[in-house]
Amino acid sequence: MEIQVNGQMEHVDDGLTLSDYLKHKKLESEAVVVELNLAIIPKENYPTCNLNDKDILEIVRFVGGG
Amino acid sequence: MEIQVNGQMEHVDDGLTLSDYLKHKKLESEAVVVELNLAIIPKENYPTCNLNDKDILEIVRFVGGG
Amino acid sequence: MEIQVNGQMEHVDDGLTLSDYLKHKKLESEAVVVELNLAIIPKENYPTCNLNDKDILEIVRFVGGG
Amino acid sequence: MEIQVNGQMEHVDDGLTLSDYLKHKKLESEAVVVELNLAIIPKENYPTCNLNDKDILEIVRFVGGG
Amino acid sequence: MRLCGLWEEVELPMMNQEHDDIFEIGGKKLTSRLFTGTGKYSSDALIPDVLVKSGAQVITVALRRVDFDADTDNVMKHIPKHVILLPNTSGARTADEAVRIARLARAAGCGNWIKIEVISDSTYLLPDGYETAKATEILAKEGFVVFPYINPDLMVARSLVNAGASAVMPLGSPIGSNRGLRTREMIRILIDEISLPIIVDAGIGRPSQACEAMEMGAAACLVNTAISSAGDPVTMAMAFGEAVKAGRRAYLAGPGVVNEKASASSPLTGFLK
Amino acid sequence: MRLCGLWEEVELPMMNQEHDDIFEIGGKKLTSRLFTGTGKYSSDALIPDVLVKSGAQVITVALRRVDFDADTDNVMKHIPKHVILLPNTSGARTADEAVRIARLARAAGCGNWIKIEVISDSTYLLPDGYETAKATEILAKEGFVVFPYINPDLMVARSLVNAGASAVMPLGSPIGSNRGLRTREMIRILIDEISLPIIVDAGIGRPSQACEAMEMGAAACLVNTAISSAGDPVTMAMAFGEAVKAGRRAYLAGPGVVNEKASASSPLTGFLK
Amino acid sequence: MRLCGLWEEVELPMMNQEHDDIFEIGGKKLTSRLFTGTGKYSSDALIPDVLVKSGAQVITVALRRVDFDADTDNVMKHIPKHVILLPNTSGARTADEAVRIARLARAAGCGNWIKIEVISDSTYLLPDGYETAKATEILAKEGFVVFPYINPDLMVARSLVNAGASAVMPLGSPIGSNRGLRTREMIRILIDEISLPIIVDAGIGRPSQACEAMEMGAAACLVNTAISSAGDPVTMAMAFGEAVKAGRRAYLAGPGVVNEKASASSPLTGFLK
Amino acid sequence: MRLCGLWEEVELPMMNQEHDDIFEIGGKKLTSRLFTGTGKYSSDALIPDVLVKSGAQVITVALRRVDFDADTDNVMKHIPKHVILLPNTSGARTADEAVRIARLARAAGCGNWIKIEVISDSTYLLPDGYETAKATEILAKEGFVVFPYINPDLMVARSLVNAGASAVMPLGSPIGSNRGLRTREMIRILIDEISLPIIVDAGIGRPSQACEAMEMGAAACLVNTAISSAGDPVTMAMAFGEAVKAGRRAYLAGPGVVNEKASASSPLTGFLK
Repeated sequence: MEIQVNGQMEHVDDGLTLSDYLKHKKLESEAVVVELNLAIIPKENYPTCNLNDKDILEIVRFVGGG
Repeated sequence: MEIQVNGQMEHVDDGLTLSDYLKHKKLESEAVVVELNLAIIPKENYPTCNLNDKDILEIVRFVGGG
Repeated sequence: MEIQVNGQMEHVDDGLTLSDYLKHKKLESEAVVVELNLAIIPKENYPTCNLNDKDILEIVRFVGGG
Repeated sequence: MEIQVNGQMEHVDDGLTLSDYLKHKKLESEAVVVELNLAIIPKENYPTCNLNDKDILEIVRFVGGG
Repeated sequence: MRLCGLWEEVELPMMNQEHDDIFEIGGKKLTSRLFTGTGKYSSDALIPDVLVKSGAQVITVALRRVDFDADTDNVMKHIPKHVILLPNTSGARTADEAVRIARLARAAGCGNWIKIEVISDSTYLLPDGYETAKATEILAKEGFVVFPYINPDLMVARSLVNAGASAVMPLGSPIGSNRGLRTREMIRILIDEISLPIIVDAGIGRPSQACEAMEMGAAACLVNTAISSAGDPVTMAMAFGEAVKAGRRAYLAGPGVVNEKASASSPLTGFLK
Repeated sequence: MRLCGLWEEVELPMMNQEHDDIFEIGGKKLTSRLFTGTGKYSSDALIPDVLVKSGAQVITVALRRVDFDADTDNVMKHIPKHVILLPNTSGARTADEAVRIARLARAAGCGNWIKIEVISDSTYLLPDGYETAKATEILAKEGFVVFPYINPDLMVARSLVNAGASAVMPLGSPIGSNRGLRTREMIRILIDEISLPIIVDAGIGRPSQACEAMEMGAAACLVNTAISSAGDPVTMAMAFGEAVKAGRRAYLAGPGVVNEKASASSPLTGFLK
Repeated sequence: MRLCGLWEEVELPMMNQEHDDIFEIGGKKLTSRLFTGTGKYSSDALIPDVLVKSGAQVITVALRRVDFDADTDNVMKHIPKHVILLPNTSGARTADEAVRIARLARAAGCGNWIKIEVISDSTYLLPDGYETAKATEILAKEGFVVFPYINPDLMVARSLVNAGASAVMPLGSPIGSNRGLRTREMIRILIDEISLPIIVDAGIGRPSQACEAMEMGAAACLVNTAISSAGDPVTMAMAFGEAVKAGRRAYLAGPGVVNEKASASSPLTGFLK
Repeated sequence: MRLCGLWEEVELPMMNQEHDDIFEIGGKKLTSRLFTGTGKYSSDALIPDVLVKSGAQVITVALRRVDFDADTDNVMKHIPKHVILLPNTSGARTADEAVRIARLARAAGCGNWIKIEVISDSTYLLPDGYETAKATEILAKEGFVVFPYINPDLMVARSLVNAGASAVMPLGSPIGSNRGLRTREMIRILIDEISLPIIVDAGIGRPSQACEAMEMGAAACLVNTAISSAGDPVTMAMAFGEAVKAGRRAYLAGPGVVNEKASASSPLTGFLK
């Protein structure tokens, strides 16, 4: 299926959970915050959150700033 | 009749025009601007503008300011 | 005899030493510096330093200053 | 003879007056001030002021300054 | 229309002969970049001389209820006909009040220029940028030539550009404080970033401060208290007229560079070497 | 005497009509309080216009050895006859050298005014107060009208009063730096404590700074680099002429008080109450 | 929660022993009035030392999209657990964008403090007061501890008080400019008129400037660029920690009066009279 | 020698632990760059706490005739033994008087440091540079460690270097005025041009001003009135101790560059792009 992640279209396997996707991207779930179709996903829901075709993901993290 | 002028209630004769009132107050119509019941009255209409009971008049002028 | 101390004329007994004078004035010799006729007197000489008529003494001390 | 002018040694004919020298240098006497052996020469004396061997001349003028 | 400048005999202000540097605004061509006011004079009779000596061509007035008990002098008597009237909306605490005052002022028939002043703070008399922008938008649509008075804030100034203001009038320091260009930094930025003329209003206390504002690139200065509160208002008015011209000229001439060290103005060769 | 101001046709400076505020010094009556210089012009031909537009009546020059190799233009050609010449002693590092230069300058026959400049520091060109005072004493005794250039120092200024100086010329910042009135604090004190005219010299970079010096009570300002290094020297000269007049006028008029808080320039009664 | 401060071994900051002057805000009791940031370090590994030496107990971070291509270091690794995180909304140009960023930041689970930054100007990075006030109102209602960053404007500050802000953060000069307290005048007025703590943010370039802000009565200072851009950031951090303490102490101690003239610190009697 | 610091119990000043930045002068190694004084205290009993809290290791005193009528407290009782005494020559109007006072001070047996103060002006208490240089030369030859107090003047400072001074002490503004670094420009030049330590003395009114002097590269600051005239002198003393350390540290750390425009401290990429 096709999902949009941080503005880029991406092809991923069907039936992927958010946890799966982050693992596949080598991102620790604790180190990021995820917005799925404009809704913030609580970290405890990552394992049960299924990704669907056309989903729009924003994956953000803290960086240096003043 | 009773009219309110610049916040003060005032008793005046019935059938008074705005021009009459200003003359009676010794104000040159050219030196002031008049708002009758929140509507600005064009100077040329002063002679024909009849005052009625409970009318609310604001009569203003320019003063020194920065 | 007459000596001048800090600008004032003063009558003192003859044969007085500087130590005697300071003791009589209740001044600890350690707490002051003394100039006798424009010459600074070392503290160790106070006991042997005889005062003579018309001597001019300046007795100074440290005070608060910036 | 040899004279020093503004720090430079210079060979000039004997019996030269200051006026001659300035004319030879194409300098208007009015436009300069001359010091001969540390003494300022009045302009009226230029024609009668003879230069001698080893004389030291300073010839100065006004320039732009703040 | 007789409500406007009534004072007849007025010689042309001495300092307005030059026409090489015209300040065009609100459809008028100004030769003076000093605006002045009519507030706080010991005697309004000083105003004609203040105008003549300063060369000012624009003057502010306020609007107030006629007071039937006090027979106050008519300030308009002292304003020459050729001078442009710039009524302010002082007294307004909201955009709506400012709009109401502006419309009454225009009804007086002395033109359509208006200085928007929306103030709810009584200690420092600092303006409300948001309400000022709202009033500006309404009045510009109604055809007014709008001069909004603001705290120097770049975003507010941008909103005024969009709202149709004819100029932006940032304060130098609080009204009547004579404290000078304390907001220099932000005025510099407004001049740098805003396409409209920047007219420094409020707080200018001495001619040198008006001169500096002009050197920075301000289009004009509005000075009232510093003149009316001076020991000799007419002489001070002339001083401000000259200072504003001087600052403008310096801006046009282009100042020399500033150096950390010295740079000789006489030849560096020693005198005799 | 032909060595002095040679330039003939000169219209009367526009800004010197008024005779209400004369600056009397060295036996002359000046109507302009701006002194200027002849240093660092891209072309000396600008000098006549600079003088006319600024209204300056006193101008400085330096004295140097004639250079036989370089056929340099004669700066005097550009100085109007009626302008007072103020030669400086630039190049002098000691009192003796300053005295020698002063005598040569006087021998030129253009009057007996002299600006004493004794400088041994080549980075900031800061003057030597002690040597300056020594030279002042010698030259004043010889009948010179002496203008000593100093770092603003009250004790040095007092010694100059005793030495017979006609004025005291403190610097605002290093020569030619255009840094402005960085020594404001000490200049304020000199004006307050010294009976002689205080003429601010050196460092003034913009008209607003000259204006401020005059507002503080300076008797005059000497400005050279800020004019000659400007993009348009003639226009900048005019700006300085106006700014100095403005500042002087403000000083005479008496500025209003400075307040910490605001003070309304329009009636504080709300508009409709 | 591991996303927050990860750095374990941290000695107690040397300068926070005193508990006589607690700054209570957002339910926390702070002993240091210096806030700092994590921006623009040559190496984020400097951050732990910066925090220890400066004594800062509050630190800002920004939120950005994960960049899958660049394997960037995790700044959180360098932030001690006990330090309070103050995420900012940099990147937001509207209230809505700021609200969205704030919610994401809170979802990270490191607390509910948020510095609101709404900026659409890219040259001077000046904030939008109106949008900032809108975001403040929404987020305060949602239980955030809101620190709005503004241009010092009294009316905007008043609207922030009503919107439920926990402090007001006026800028001293443009972000990262190191220009210091150029808005001194308006900061003084905010401190005077606003009941909330005033925390000076942006533009402070040297410890003396932070010290002055505290002497004026600011509740705290936020300093990032001046530390991270210093030659030796850790030493500069310590300097800011000391300077902020010094300024706060001076404010509490009450400075002596300023006099126009001198006032002897040694007895005025001459030495021998 | 009992005339010197008499006060026994003194804990080591908290802030002098570090030995990384020693100020060596007159054969002593100082860890604090704040000098203080004993003038104008409501009670001299505050002095020990002032010294402990500020960390100052050098303190000034004056010398005066014993007054037999007034039984005044002995200031020395309050000065800890380990503190270095810096007697001044206040009261002297000439070099000879200063030399006489210096010799008497040394005869007290508390060391050979002397602050030369030669003042004949009673309004601004401004020093006489020439007399100060003369006294410096005499006393340095006699083995004194000489700290001359001067108006910041480069030529006078150079003469002090030649005269054998151990430091140069320019004033920031008139003694006791609390006006701060009004002579900033000239102090900057002295620091730049003079090889001796520059110690800013007189006029510093607030810690931020001492901090700035140190940031500029001053070697130390002498502060008396600002501490003794504060509402709480002991707390103010601590503030000055911290501020001087902060300023010195900032000087060593090297401040970042100052920019005209902003420079983002958070990534300039928008939040979601």
